[in-house]
Amino acid sequence: MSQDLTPESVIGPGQTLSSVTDKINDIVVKQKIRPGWVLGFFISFCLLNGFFLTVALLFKYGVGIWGITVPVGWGFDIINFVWWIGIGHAGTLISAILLLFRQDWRTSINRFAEAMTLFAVACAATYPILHMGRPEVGAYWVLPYPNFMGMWPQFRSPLMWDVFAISTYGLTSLLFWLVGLVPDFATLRDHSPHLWQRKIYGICSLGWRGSAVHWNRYETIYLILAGLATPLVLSVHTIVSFDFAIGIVPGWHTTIFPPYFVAGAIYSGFAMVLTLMIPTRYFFGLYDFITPRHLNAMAKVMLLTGLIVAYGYLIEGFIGWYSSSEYERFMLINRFVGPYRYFYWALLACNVVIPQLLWFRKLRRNVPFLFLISLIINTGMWLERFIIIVVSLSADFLPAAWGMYYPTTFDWTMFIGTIGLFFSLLFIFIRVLPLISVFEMRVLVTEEDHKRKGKPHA
Amino acid sequence: MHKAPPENPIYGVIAEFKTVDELMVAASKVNQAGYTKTDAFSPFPVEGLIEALGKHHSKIGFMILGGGITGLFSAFVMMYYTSVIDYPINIGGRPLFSWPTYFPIMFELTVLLSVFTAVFGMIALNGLPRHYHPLFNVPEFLRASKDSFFVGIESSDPKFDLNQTKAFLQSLQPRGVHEVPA
Amino acid sequence: MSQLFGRSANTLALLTISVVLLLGGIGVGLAYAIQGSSYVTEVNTFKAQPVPFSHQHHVGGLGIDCRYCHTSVETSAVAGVPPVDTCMNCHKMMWADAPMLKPIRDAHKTGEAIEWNQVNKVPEFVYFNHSAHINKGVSCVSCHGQVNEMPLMRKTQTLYMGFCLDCHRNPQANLRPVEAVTDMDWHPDEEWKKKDKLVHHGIHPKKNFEVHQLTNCSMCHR
Amino acid sequence: MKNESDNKMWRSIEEQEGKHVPQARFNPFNNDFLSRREFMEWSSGMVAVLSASACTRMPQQKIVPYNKTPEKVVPGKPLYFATTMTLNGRAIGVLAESHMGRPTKLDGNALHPASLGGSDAYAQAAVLGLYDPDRSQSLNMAGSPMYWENAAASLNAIAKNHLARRGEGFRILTEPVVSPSLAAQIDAFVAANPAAQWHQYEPVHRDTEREGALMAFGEDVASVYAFKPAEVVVSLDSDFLMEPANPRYARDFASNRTMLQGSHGMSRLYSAEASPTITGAKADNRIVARASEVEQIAAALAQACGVSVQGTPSVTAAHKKWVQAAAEDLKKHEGASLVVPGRWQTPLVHALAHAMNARLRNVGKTVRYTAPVEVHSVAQSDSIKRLALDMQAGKVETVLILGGNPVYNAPSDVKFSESLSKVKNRIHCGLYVDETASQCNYHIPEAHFLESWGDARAYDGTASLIQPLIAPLYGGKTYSEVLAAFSGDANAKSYDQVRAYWKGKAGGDFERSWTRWLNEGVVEGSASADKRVALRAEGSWAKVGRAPTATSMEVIFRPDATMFDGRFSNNGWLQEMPKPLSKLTWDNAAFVSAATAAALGIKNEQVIRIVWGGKSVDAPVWILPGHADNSVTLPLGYGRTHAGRLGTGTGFNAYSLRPSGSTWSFAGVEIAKTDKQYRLANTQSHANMEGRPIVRTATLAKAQKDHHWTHIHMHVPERLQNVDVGTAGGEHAPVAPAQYQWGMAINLSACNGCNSCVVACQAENNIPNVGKEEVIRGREMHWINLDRYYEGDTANPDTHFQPRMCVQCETAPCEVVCPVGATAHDNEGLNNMVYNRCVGTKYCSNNCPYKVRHFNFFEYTKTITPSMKMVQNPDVTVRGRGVMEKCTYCVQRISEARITAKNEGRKIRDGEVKTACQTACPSQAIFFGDISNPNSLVSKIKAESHNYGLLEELNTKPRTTYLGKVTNPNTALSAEKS
Repeated sequence: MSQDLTPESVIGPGQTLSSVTDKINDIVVKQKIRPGWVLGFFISFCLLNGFFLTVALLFKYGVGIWGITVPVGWGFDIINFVWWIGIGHAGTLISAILLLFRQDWRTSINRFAEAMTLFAVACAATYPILHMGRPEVGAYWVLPYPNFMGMWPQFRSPLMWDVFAISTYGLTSLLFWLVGLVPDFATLRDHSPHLWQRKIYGICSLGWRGSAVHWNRYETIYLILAGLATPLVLSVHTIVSFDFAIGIVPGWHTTIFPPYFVAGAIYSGFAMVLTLMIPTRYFFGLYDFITPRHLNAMAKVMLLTGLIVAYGYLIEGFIGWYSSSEYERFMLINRFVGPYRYFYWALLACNVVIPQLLWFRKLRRNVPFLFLISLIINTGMWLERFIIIVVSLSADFLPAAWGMYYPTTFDWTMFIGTIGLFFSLLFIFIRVLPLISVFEMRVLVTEEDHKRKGKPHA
Repeated sequence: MHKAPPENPIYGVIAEFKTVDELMVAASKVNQAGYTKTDAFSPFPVEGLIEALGKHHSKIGFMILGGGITGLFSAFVMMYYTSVIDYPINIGGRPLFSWPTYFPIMFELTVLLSVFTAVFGMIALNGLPRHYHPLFNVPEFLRASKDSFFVGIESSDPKFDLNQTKAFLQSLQPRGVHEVPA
Repeated sequence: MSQLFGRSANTLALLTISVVLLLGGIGVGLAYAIQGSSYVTEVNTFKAQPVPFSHQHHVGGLGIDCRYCHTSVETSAVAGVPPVDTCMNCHKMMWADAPMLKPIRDAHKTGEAIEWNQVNKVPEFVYFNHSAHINKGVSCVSCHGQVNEMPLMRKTQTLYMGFCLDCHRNPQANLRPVEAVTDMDWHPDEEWKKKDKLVHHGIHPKKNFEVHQLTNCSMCHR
Repeated sequence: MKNESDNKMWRSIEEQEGKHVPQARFNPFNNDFLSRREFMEWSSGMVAVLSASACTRMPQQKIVPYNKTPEKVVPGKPLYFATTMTLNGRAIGVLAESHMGRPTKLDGNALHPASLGGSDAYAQAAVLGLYDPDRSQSLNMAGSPMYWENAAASLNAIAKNHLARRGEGFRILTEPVVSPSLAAQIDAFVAANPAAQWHQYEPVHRDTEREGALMAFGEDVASVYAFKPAEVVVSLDSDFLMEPANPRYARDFASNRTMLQGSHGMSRLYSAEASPTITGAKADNRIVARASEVEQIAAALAQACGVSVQGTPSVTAAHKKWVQAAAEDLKKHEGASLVVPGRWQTPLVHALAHAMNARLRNVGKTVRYTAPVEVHSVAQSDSIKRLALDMQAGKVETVLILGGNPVYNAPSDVKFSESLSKVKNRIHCGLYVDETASQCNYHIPEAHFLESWGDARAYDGTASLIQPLIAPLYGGKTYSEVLAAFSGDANAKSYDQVRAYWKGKAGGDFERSWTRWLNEGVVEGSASADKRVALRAEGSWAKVGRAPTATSMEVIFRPDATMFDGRFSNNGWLQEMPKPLSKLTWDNAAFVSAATAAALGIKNEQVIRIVWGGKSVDAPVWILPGHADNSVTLPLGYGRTHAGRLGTGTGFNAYSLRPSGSTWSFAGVEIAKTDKQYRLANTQSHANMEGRPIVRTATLAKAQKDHHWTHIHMHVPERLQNVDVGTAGGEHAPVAPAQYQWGMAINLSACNGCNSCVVACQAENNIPNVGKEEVIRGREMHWINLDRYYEGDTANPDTHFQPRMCVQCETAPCEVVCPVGATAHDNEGLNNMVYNRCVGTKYCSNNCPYKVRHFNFFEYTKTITPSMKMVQNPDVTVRGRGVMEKCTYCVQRISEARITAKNEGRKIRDGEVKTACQTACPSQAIFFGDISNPNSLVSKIKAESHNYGLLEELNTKPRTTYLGKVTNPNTALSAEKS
């Protein structure tokens, strides 16, 4: 059992069923809106409007407002898409895979992580549509519905796989999340101070009443969902990596991509969870629920996935040389000394060198440091996608066709805009939903106090 | 604790307990006593409670399997029909039936339909949404979603007799016993 | 009394769910219905014309051959809408002062062209070639319908891509002897029914292909 | 990085403020940045867009039939007419394609000697000029618009007034006239007004040729070269491959260097030049010599060939070796060799060339002499100078300027515009209200040659008729009609004028021959007869002057590769056409060698100031490998102030420095650095092949030894190494062979990078222009990228050209990745691109190893004016915003041919389908046809042992293959040439 592995507990001492319930629910139903929250929400909302403005321009003038060109047909759009999807992996991973591994420390962070996943996927999902030259038709021509043209999508294209992978992933995460919320809605229904709150949460709770029979079905499907989500989460980034691995471009066409993309996704995902978790923990004083052990565990996961990613870079280099294909070799040299070299060096620093500090237990305990390093890793992972997409395309087979890619203002506003979208959703979430799964905390509390009483669990 | 006039129809009787362990004991007692139309209510899932009540595990797993298989085959049929039968086109000199490229979507649809059956199956089998329920008539029942545990016996149970049943439940040293008006 | 919702709430909830699902279904159905409706396809909708020209009268009644007016149909991509001269060939003498034909006469005097409202049209990115079809025994009727029964010209087919594909996938049904293409009421005789029309017209039979050349993109799109 | 690009973006917005969008200068932010209403429109409108596109109603359209069908017109079928285009005192016969009465495409007339079917970029682009919305559209007299009748009347009045004084004070200024009928008319006019004078001027003149001929023969003759029989050609700073209106030379030159179908030998070209040209690029042994050194080299060569030249030419050691080798080669091939002097060189060089050709017994074999093609050839620099002086002196009361733009392009020292202002009646007839027109008080819009009747002589004197394909769009008049108006005949039609002239000339049945001439586009038997000329004793003229000082900076003037002398300034197709060597668009630049740039410490795009004799011009630098040191080339034809929306403000005006004396180059200019930068739009950033087998080259010797020299074994699995062309698709190809399998072969030995195919493709396929800003972003749309690679040292590198368009891979990587199947194969092996299905993911472009797909990042066509729409090819879809496009082997032509063939119940004949690029190519480098038929020409070509597929190691199985480039350098020299 996990609690034997580490002496520390996943929940602070002296918490009872009612105390956890109140502590978590009060954030939503009792606490006054803090100026900090208002400020944060306001900023993210402004950024969000920057996103809308860019999209308006995009529809008016076309994708030409971006820096993309021939040969570099994909730029920030796809970079951000992959980046967000990657971030969107941690949630499901934490709630599903760790559930299967019976990692009880997941309990206090899975709700939050799942929410983060959803919002990240929402951000990612905007790009596959908006990056098209003709989104007004592309948005539905990629769906296999019988039409008057007698035309169908072309299922050999990785982009079609994306369509299905992303939508499946989005829907699954959403349902997974909602199912987890139902019992907590019931709690809010029964214990909110105001009638209107109770009414609203009441509707959402679907009339959940904690019947043993219901709980039994609930548990069953929750476990099955976890079982399904686990291969799903691995498949999604595998398929995203196919967008490149299926391609013929040197720097794309490689078999290491699926594992290395998945690892990268988890890497960035956990980094993002930390980036968000640490401030939240601080602002809402959730020290008892998000204990040093959580941070430590997440740091370890990052260290591991980081090493896998580093291995990915290594193999890329090795195969590039071993293939003895001059195009592959040139691609490598171009990364190291080409026009975009600084980005590549920065990438190595952010993703490979600096994270090695996580080997030190002391630093893993150092919260500000963890926060900093999580930011660094997020940047690094973004750079990785930049290198893979832009640098590979900018110099491929025929030198006469080579060209540089320069992002424009609108590439940036679009990118920052999605960050705005992400945080706007997150701030709303923090205010209206319990950001820790209450009923699972109750399980934890009972287990804890069984442990204290030394009684075996019934 | 108020007393409902006997002529009023009754949904059942519930007894409230402080801890999981008490609940478990009570549940098995109720089961031994031969009550069948019983149920227990807790603020979080309790392992073994269902067995204690003498009820069976849910069979929803098979439905989900069915959903998954449907997804798998519908995906294959869709792709085969569109790209081989309905409108065959020469795409980059690749075979019309490029089965390896089918796998990703087949997998995704399998998962998707399984998830749908799982979630909506669970909701449906649990008879949700059910915003009105007699149990909510009992003010104390609110604690069921926080820190209290209940065992309930419905009036439709053949062995049910208001006074006897209440007495029986009292014998389990609950925090309290409440009638649930229908 | 701690009930948040009345007894009706349960039925209401189920009702809401089913209504939402129903509306979704209706929405999709509606989209198809509209796209297939004559409002969009303009099938069988009449259009006002400067002169109410009646194919029924000229083709059905007088038995004038299509090619008398649509001269380039056998040689060119476009069938060609006749110039005023063609009308005047006959209408110099007959109905020479019918008020209905005034626009024609005016046009003939002034040299101003007449603006007809187009009835059968494919989008500009579709390159339909009349001569190719006429010379391979595809009748006018297949796309334009029984014009000999049309007092005013109207569309009889959607002319959607789906419509074209149906025939391009299996032309047999729409093939005739070349000399019969403009025959409005031609009926296949026994021996023609038996014949393999594709071979007869030297269209490469489908069995030779996994992909039928007639369904290639480049057949219609450039 | 980011900032830079942002500046670009914002800059372009500011540029556009309050300005009308030029039709081909595309800029999306044409009006306000984003108004409130637009914001609403677009942010809320997406749903509407979606639902709208879900069920779309087609707009009601009108059918407007002819009232009376014109004869021969079959609706939907194009007609072809033979006519003639004139450029730089030469005529080229063209075949114009006309759709329902509007010409859409020009191609060479196979029956015309100057073309034989080929054409140059200028001819290809000329049709766009016809529809140019900036053409002069109103007849203008003393600043107010006017009807032709009244105008004619006042012109007549002026003429009468002069006639009274025998034409005193009346001057006519034309460009060299090659129209016999017009010349006759002018002569008649001058005869009637003996005191009137006729001046001729054109900035790209042939004065040096003329003087050279006078020097050598004592009379002016035109040299007509025959490159077919020439085994050894020495070019003394000549660019005969780019001879205006004469692609025939390129064709003949290429014809004995094909290395195809059993011809295993090839001619050898020696070239000595200062400013790189495509001729130099094709040379087997090229030396870089400063413009002033060429004369010395010519003298040395002449001496070596046995011409007695006085004085000792000073030639560098390296040049001496070249001279020796060339001389020996020339002598070895007496009668089959040729020395071609460049018109940029001194009369002496021309004279020496004549002498050498005479000594080498080439006259009558590889070169023949005829009477000058232009009527009354004159020394044009003097002619314009005299006119200017007379105007200055007030001797001129009326000047009639028929074409040309002297105010813009007259030599800088004659002060033309200043003198012009002293003239009372300044009458101008031209296509545009240009610099000259805007300084004249009378302007008459000229009829474009596609709108007018006329005639003109080709390089060999062959006359051909000009017939209109469309009535003048803007009521333009031809020169002869204007002249007629002077003599009081306002309603004269040049048709009658031309007919009358030729009626006199024609023997026998005039009507019959007239129709034949019109049909064939050539007046047969009109080629000028050979002229017997005797070489004057060398003693009298062959003296070589002193050697120039190697250190003083030389300036070189050349007609621009796309703008020529500036007359094409407002032609979008030519503006955006990358220049053959520099690959620049939309601007000219000061070309210098790398060494000189280093010495001066200047970089690309840095603005320098070239100062000479109190005048100066600022120009951005562009380093051109193979350029002579201590020299700077200033291309003419830019920096116009009244060109139109496109031309005005592009580049710098080199005429402002150009004197009338030494018009092509002179030493002693100062170059001052400035700290200004000027952004140039270059279409190819990387010229190094990185050692990849892209353009595969071999010397003739090697090619003869090893026939499979192009087959480079790369690391490819055995299974993938054979390119089994002919069956569309890979091993599992789902297609049985169709009736035809289309394929293309491009002979790199023949291609000279002249760009004709690029424009031809643009004209045929409605390819939009994108404008300078977009080109800088790398978004040019040309379906043919004419790649230019350098090999060897930058001082004098080998230059390779490679036309790169979609190679129609049989296992196309682009098709597999398209999510909506917008690009797919058809049974005849074409890689179809269905524009209306494309949703614009750009994945296909990313996955295309050849990068031949081009994307409509904006609605590029929205800037096309109504008149420009008329030039579009009705057989090709006009692409909208957000769709990918690429070469389709001119599928519209294939379809037409297939349908015609089917209707006639036969197969498509070999050679019946020609792609636009193939037709246009002057050197016949492109072959196209059915590769499933072993007897088709293209199959035979592809069977050549040195046929190879670009990037074939990727197993893309390209349908377009290349034939390796063979050069024939002199082994004696190739040693020290890297």
